[in-house]
Amino acid sequence: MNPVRPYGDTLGDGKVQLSFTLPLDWSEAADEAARQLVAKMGFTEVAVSEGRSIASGFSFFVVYASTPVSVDLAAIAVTSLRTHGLSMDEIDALVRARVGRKLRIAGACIGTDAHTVGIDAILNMKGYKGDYGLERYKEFVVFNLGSQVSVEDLARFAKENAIDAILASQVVTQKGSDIQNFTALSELLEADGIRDRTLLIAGGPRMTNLLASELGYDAGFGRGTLPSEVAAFIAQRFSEHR
Amino acid sequence: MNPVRPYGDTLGDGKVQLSFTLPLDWSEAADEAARQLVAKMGFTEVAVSEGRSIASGFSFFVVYASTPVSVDLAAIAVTSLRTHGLSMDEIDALVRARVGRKLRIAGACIGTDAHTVGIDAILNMKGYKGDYGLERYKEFVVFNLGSQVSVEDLARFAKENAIDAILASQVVTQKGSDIQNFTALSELLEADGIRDRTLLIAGGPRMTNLLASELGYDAGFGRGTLPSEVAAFIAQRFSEHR
Amino acid sequence: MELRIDRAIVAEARRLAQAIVEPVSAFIATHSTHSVERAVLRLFGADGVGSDEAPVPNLALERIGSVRLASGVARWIGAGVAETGGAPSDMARALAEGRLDVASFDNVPERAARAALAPHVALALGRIAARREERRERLARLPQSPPPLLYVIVASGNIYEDRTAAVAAAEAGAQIVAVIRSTGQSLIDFVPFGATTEGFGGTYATQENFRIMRAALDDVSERLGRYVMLTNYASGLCMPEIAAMAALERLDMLLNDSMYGVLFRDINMKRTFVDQHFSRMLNGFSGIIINTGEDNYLTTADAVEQAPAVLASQFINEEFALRAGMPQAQIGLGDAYEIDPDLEDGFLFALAQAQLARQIFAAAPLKYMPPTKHMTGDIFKGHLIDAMFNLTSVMTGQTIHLCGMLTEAIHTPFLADRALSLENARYVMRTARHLGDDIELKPGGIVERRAERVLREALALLRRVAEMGLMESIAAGTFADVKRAPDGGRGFEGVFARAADYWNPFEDALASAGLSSVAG
Amino acid sequence: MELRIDRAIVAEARRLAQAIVEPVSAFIATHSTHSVERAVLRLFGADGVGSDEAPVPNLALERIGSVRLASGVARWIGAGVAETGGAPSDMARALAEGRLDVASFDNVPERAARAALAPHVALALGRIAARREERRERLARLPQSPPPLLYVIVASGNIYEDRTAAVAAAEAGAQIVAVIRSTGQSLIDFVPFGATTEGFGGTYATQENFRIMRAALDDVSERLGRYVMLTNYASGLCMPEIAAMAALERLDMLLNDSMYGVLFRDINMKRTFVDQHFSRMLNGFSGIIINTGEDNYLTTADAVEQAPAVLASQFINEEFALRAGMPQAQIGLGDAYEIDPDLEDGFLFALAQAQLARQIFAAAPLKYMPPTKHMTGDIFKGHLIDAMFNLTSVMTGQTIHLCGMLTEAIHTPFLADRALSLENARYVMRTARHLGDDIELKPGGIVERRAERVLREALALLRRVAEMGLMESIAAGTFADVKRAPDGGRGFEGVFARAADYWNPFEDALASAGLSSVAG
Ligand code: B12
Ligand code: B12
Ligand SMILES: Cc1ncc(COP(=O)(O)O)c(C=O)c1O
Ligand SMILES: Cc1ncc(COP(=O)(O)O)c(C=O)c1O
Repeated sequence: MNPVRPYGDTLGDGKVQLSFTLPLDWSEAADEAARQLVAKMGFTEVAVSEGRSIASGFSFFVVYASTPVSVDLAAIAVTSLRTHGLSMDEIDALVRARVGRKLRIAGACIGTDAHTVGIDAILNMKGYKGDYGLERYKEFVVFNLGSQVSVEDLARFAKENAIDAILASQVVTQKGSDIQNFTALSELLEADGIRDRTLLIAGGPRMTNLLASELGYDAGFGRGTLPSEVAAFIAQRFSEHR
Repeated sequence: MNPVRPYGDTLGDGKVQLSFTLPLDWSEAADEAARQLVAKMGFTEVAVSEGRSIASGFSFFVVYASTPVSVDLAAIAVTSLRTHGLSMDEIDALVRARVGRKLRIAGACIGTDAHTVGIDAILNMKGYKGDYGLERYKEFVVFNLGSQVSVEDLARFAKENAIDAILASQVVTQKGSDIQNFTALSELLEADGIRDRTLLIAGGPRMTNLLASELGYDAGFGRGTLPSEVAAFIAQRFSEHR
Repeated sequence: MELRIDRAIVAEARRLAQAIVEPVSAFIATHSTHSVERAVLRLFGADGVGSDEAPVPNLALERIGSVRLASGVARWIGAGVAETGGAPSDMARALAEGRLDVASFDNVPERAARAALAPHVALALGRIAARREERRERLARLPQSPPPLLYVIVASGNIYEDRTAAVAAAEAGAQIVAVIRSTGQSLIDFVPFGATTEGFGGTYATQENFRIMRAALDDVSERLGRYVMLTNYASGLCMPEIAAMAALERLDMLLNDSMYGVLFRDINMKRTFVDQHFSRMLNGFSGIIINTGEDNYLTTADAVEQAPAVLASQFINEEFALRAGMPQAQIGLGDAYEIDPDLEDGFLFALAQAQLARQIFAAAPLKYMPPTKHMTGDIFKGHLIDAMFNLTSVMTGQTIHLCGMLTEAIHTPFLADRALSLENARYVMRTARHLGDDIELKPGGIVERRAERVLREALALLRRVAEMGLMESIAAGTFADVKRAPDGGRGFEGVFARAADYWNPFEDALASAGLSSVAG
Repeated sequence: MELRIDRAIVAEARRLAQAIVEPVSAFIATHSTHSVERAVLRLFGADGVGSDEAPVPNLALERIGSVRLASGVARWIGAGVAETGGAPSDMARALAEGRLDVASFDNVPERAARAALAPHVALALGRIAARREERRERLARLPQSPPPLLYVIVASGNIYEDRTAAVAAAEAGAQIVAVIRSTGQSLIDFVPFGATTEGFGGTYATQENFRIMRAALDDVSERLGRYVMLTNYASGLCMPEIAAMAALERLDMLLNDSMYGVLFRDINMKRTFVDQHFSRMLNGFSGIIINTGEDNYLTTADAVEQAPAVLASQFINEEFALRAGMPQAQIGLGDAYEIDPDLEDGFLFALAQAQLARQIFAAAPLKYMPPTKHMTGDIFKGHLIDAMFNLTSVMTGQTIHLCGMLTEAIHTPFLADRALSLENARYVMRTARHLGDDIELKPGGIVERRAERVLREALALLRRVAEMGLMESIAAGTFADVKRAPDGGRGFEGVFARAADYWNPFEDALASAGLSSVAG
């Protein structure tokens, strides 16, 4: 089915639900402003199904409309990092066979971010959703530096400890703080001359592999990532390229 | 505040929430398709916050994004029909003073539509949300023809009974059935030569005054309409124009 | 969570319901309708359309004419079979097409006609019994998840889109799928033919559409390992015919109310009373669970005020169904969560009503309808109202649970609306699964007092109706504030008095088989 | 809805909490911290920044130096006042700017210093008392709606956007507004100055920001005819200072936990124990309700498993607060609805925990936190989980109800998110207002068994902690699986032993006034 377009109850109907706030008191004109706004976005059959004041000077709207836009699936070049089909033992075996030494991994929640649950889910023994964490793998040596680690400290640690793969996590994304920190880290590694020999991986609920590559990272993992997916990626990269 | 743009938590941020279904099984590529789709609609800062299969071959997405689009409030020409500030007695007095005779009103839920609650709310004594219905007004003679009234029957009734104002209701809007019926009614009145002397009013949850005028109606009333708003409009129109 | 209910009031209410229905039964016993006769034809296999797309059963009836019809259509079909040796369905078609003249059968003795049809009656009932057995076998092999059974509607107007939607819904957890009919179908005095793709607010009920959906749901049932039920609507001008078709296509439920058509569609009351009886006999025999329409009282009027009317109607619907030979286990009495979301303790009121029905009709598979009237374009708020409805249902152990849609006030459900709605029900029912079992209602509390009051007022209402007579009560506007004249409304012309030699072989067979034991 | 609780276990748990806190109290009594001393300066009116944007209190402390500081900062300020006749705040600024040399006060007799400060202490306390009286007056004139009090957060990072958001929230039904701090503020050892517009995930807590919000909320309170409360965060490296600022700006609540900073921010435990004590003395006197942070145990670990830890922590937090002289009515113990939505009967588990706390801490204004951990990008599902949380809260009569946001997993709340969230709470709490009163829990049912088990396990946990000692238990990872060394973590350098002549005039005044009666 290509190109694809949103589906309401009939193939090709393009139905989308929107909601938003306008900085206006409610009136019929506000409803009409909402309608025009959505029409101006390019939607057709715009129906404002709800509009009401939610505070003085603010109104909330729920709108259903059709979009003429579609996307060509064939043009979407997303290499899935997350389908690998390897078990923990197979991943260990791969490292043993193709790398021949234990891989040294450092993970941290960088900047002022204190949300360690995500990176811990990837690193800790216990793992996530029944999938063991990297610490449990025989062929990984894992350093979990914890939370609120400055990018300077992380880069220094990587240099001093001959780290093969850096796992950086960012959960707070407000005002682009994640992008700032990720960028700072990769620039610092570049400046330190260790970027080339380090596999650099970004993660967090808003991360995608595409975004990570735009940031100059080797990979990015988003919501719902399982540790084994990250493990498989690291193992495969080191067995292929190095 | 003009032009206006959606408000998330900061003036001008343009934040909008969208949700839709794509006819695809979920995968990272499907997430990316959703992201590209929303980007193609012209949104920026597109964040796919949820994406998952809801059935084989269908995935559901929740997206937050920013729109660059804004609307110019000054250009919105919505004459509010619904702010009148007249009481029932004042409306009756207006008709007495300026029209000098009782106005004859016929209301019906047209086509195969059987949703009479809305038109009843406008017509019945009892009214709606504490606002009395048109039957209660001294200067209106009201005929409530009920539900599933064919446009032919309604037009004939109007002709035979010297109706001043026709109130047509449509609640079922699927596949544009409301538009079809409304259009058929106005064309029939035209053909019958009584369109000019009849005030033609459309109503229903999806109606707006703008849509009604596009359909060639004198007025349109949407969700939440109070009977007195309709009464005031009728009274004012007849006192001005006729 | 048990209400302490005054059982004497309940017994008295049941007695009053009997007294109310009794005189109507006498009318039913002496009358038939066009739709009953067309249903007889359909049971004999009559199908298809003739000139002008008119269905064969309708055309055949026209040819037979009203005078002869007073003896029942079977009389004439039987005569034809006796004379020609053809199949009953061939007789119907030949009559419809004018290839056969009914007058030529006037001399075939009644006894010959009856004898000629006997094997065909057995065959038809055998076919239905086989469908019923098939359902039993599938249900045993593909067991449903425990109730509340999640029920969703599909209503695109196009049977093929409906099919896509139904399969998706089943995958998302639906256990029952209903195909909503196009607006207005209940008012047409024939059943459309073939697969249809153009309905408004719903899809036409046709036998082919039934087949398409049944096949798709059977398919997904196998895939999911649980049987997914199919529902459609009987109430309307063609109740018996739809009951016949549903029996043949193994639908599992049918909307079938003894008064809905009268009150909410202005169908003639005599027509409906006669039609509902025969259609329910068929439903009973085919193992189809009926869904009554008490929820409709609440969509137009206030839920708090109408609560006694709902209960009274449940008693009446139950009595009508029992008299058609239906077992309790197939009588899906209706109720709805239409409580005003702005009412303080509204949830407690809804709980009282739902629990009351649950205890009074303990063996019935109660049908619980979602919020509709108070749903608005605010889908977020709507989703919450649905959640409280879901909670009420799981707490009071309702059986057939219609999932509310967050977009109820906007459009017939989108595919995703259904998925979100099922997720809502599954979540709430899981997280609060045993809440109802884990609590007791405080004696004299809000819930108990409310339930008492509803029961008392329902009793008073039933008493008034019993005194006045059901038809007269309806004429006086006792139900849903709607007044209907006994001889007014649609379809009255299709009601006729049975002649002395009137014969409906299916009615006879089902009645003499002692339906409730057949169906048990 | 009452749980049958074994009161002997509760009494034993309270006794254990005393035994646990007792040795820590001894430590607290003999130590002070930089932040305590800076708070003393702030109470005397010290404010503003000096060179490098460093706050005056910090600069003044630096100038005083660690040796002299062991006597308490008041000693030196008092000496300065005695010598110069200036105001204490002038002393602080002069010290900060290096215009005054603390060494020159070495010879001022202790008694003179104390005498010179006495009127200023009275003045400062008077100012706080006046704020407290002002709150009392406003609350009497502009009564709040009954609890659960709906509490929302604003967190744009920009105090002016926050103000817009707060006013809008109040209009939409919020009764309490909390300004969330920027990430990392709890780890900086000073309080930023002035109005701020650049925070991440929250807005800096500054005295000017407090003022801006208080003014806006006072304004809208008058307009709405109900008092809207203001909340901020104390826990962190500056607990006492924030408590002082909050007292002066009439905040109504403060997040203030005796262990949160230690466990979740790696702040040194001795620092936190000393800081929380003085900050709570101030909170007590200023009529500020504290909110403890037990919810944090549940955001990182499983709610079912951690339930006993939550209850144990509530007992400990209560005991710490009582020892700081706080009345029960100001001890807002925390809990959260973090139950897994996939868990069958999870709602019943949450109900058990909430009701348990309600009955054990009957006089406390319990703070109930919303689902966060199990919230996902599916805002529709999230809204439902919030609804079940709202229901639990109204059923168990929680006092301070943090409204959950459907966008919890996505962003800090948008203006509309807050409106939808308040609508959710208002709807659920209205429609089920008296459900909790209308039911009883079945003896031996799921809820009761769960509550029993949590209580028993909490007792066992308290027993282990009492045996091992609180500091040693934390070091051993007893709480939240986190291990913290007694001398590790941030801010340890700011803890010091009190010299024999140590003097904190506010501590003395509040302690001798018999705080709980003052505050009662
Ligand atoms: C738990 C939590 C906390 C806990 C954190 C405890 C801890 N030790 O981690 C506490 C209570 C301390 C906390 C505090 C704050 N929080 Co918080 N918190 C959350 C919450 C509820 C859950 C996050 C979580 O644990 N998710 C579960 C994990 C498993 O998922 P995950 O992080 O996405 O990780 C997965 C993937 O992303 C991936 N992954 C993540 N990192 C990495 C790294 C690599 C290399 C790889 C390969 C993969 C990977 O793998 C993981 C497993 O699949 C979220 C809301 C929510 N429901 O998401 C808010 C949330 C993240 N918090 C938020 C905020 C603002 C804060 C505060 C700043 C609020 C404040 N001002 O007080 C503070 C400050 C903390 C700080 N300095 O950073 C916001 C962030 C807004 C934004 N988008 O910027 C959120 C979204 C809540 C909200 N709506 O406001 N929080
Ligand atoms: C009650 C109801 C019914 C009742 C109607 C009873 C009756 N006597 O009216 C019953 C149960 C019979 C029913 C049946 C059906 N319904 Co219905 N029903 C509703 C429901 C729940 C409420 C409608 C209502 O009463 N609103 C309250 C009134 C006061 O609001 P209102 O109509 O908008 O009227 C106000 C204004 O619009 C305005 N107004 C309206 N008309 C006019 C006219 C004039 C001149 C003026 C000035 C103003 C005015 O003033 C009113 C007061 O403010 C809606 C869902 C919902 N929550 O909205 C579905 C809904 C309208 N129904 C729907 C459908 C599809 C059906 C059926 C076709 C389903 C089926 N296949 O069986 C049937 C067929 C009926 C038919 N032939 O038309 C759909 C329509 C979908 C669409 N957008 O096309 C809805 C939206 C439900 C859904 N999501 O599927 N329904
Ligand atoms: C019992 C019953 N039958 C039938 C229907 C549908 O009838 P119609 O097709 O006339 O809308 C309903 C609708 O609510 C019902 O409750
Ligand atoms: C008791 C307590 N204090 C403070 C905070 C916030 O601290 P920080 O500013 O370190 O995020 C929280 C957050 O949940 C808390 O529960």
